Amino acid sequence: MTFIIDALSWVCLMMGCFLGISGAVGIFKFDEFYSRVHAASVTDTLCVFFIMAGLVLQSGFTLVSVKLIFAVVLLWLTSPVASHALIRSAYHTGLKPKLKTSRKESAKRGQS
Amino acid sequence: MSSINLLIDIVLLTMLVFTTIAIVRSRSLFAIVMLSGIYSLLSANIFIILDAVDVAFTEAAVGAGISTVLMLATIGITGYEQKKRRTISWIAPMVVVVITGAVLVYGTLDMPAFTDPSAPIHQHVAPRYINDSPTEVGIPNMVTSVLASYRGYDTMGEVIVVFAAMIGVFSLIGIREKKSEPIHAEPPARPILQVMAKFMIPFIILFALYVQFHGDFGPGGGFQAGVIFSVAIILYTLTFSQQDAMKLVPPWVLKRLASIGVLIYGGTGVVSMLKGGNFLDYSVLAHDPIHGQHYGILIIEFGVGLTVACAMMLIFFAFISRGDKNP
Amino acid sequence: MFAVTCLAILVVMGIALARAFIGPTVYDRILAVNMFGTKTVLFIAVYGFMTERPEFMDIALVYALINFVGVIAVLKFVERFPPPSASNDE
Amino acid sequence: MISLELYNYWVVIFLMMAGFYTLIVSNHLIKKIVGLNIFQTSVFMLYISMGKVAGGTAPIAAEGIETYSNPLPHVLILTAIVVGIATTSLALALVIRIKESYGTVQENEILELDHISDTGPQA
Repeated sequence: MTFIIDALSWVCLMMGCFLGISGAVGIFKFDEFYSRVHAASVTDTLCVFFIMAGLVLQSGFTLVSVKLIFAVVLLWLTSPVASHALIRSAYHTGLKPKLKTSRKESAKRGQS
Repeated sequence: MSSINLLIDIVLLTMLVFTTIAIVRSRSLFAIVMLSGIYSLLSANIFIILDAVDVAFTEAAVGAGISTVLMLATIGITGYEQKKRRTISWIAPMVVVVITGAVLVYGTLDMPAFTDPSAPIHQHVAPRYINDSPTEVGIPNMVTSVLASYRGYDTMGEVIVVFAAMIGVFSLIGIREKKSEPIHAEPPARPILQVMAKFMIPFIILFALYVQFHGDFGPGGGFQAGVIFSVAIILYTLTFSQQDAMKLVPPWVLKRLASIGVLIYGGTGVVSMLKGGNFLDYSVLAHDPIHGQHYGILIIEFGVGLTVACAMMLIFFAFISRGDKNP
Repeated sequence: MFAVTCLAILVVMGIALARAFIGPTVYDRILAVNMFGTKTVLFIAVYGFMTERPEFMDIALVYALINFVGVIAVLKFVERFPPPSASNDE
Repeated sequence: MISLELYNYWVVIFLMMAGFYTLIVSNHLIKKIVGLNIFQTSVFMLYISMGKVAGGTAPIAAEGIETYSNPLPHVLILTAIVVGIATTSLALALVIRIKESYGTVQENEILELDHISDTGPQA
């Protein structure tokens, strides 16, 4: 039984790590602000869920689990709202998304 | 400290060094404030690794919340960019700094190794606190018992410093009542944020109360709770408006409550003197010394929380009312 | 197991830190700080389990609450006083 | 690991000197305050590093734990952080007043204005 729980929480933690790192790679590699926000905010919630789920499996039915679940709920509420507010104020202050890169521009960028 | 902890410690400290270099080199004040936020998060992580959970708690509430807000309010008034022109050459200060640093590094070579349990700092009063405080004061959190009981006089001084800083801020920049509408257009209403803030504020206040009264058993106490409580009001001010917030918690009430907090602290000391003990000796407050200690700590932590919360809110109001006046 | 997770979170923190250094717009920096805050919550939680004293989750909760307020405050000020480098820096 | 046993202290010294350098070199008053804050945090880090004990854990008594880290530095630094933010806010309030009466927060411009007012207004 403990072996199954350990294996499950191991899987959860690794999934969380994978999502976290892919989000980080996203905000580092993408060359435009809105795609970076996309990478960060999409992976963030699930990463939090998986890591906290892995920890809850380890701690069992205790006060610590309740606090962990609280933290997940809070992060699930606040993180998307923060991303929303971030994009909204970026858009309102005049940072326009690059909707399409024409071939000429991408060629130019490739050269520079 | 096992090697994995040491590795994490070293990685975090190295990140801190890079952040500091970025702060020193950056010209944009906004970038500096953002990097200071990261700096504070990093240092809180390091505090946790070095077992200082209470300190990390305080740094969490202060560094990420209040400090960023106050810095931004000031930058909004003074302008974002530094001017390019350097007036002082960087060479002479660099030489001074490098020499001072080299002397200090030479000084560290004689220091006891990091985490050495036989270092002098661990020999003098710490064993008394660690071994006897759970029985003498009767609460598990040694930091709280040292803060509120053994070194209660010291902490009272700190609370008075916070109070005095608040008075100083008020004598420099008072809260300005708004007479005319601000020149710039209000940003568009944002229903998502407002709904979210309405949902979050009760949670934050509840959490502040939990931190206030759970400080005996876990990390927390009056200082942290006060800061967290004021952050709730700051969130309210930011998502609604300053007028709404000042209707909710009028500054004249806050001023009185801040003074009452200090009075509660000092008054506890006076009561313990009247009951025949020393100043801030809580053992005489009840028949049983342990109960007395418990009551005393609860009361003075409440005073600390009250003063810190009110002082932080008032300082925030003072800053933000200036910011509206000078866009 | 927890040690591996801790190190992975540290890697994520490092990359977010790099984004905060590079910028280029203020919003990128805010994004990096927000991500850093979320990862700090996770780090504190995982580290508590790693050292077998997980009862200090309160600190992670504070971060979950305060980080949100910090980001909202920053955005509010950026909207009020648009920095000159907000749009033309990219 | 022998070479790294003083790493914490060296980082503390680096931070301290970085804050010191910012304080001397920068011309902008807010950046000076940031430098002062870095200096302050380095002191916090020094105290907390000294309080750590090998194999110790956070100083909150629990069953089955023998070694605790030193609680005294934690107490000192906990209050120092809150006092630090209070004094920082006082400094920032001073900066706001300076901006309002001088119209600038650049140190050299403030000194120039002071010089003009000392020597009397010159056309």
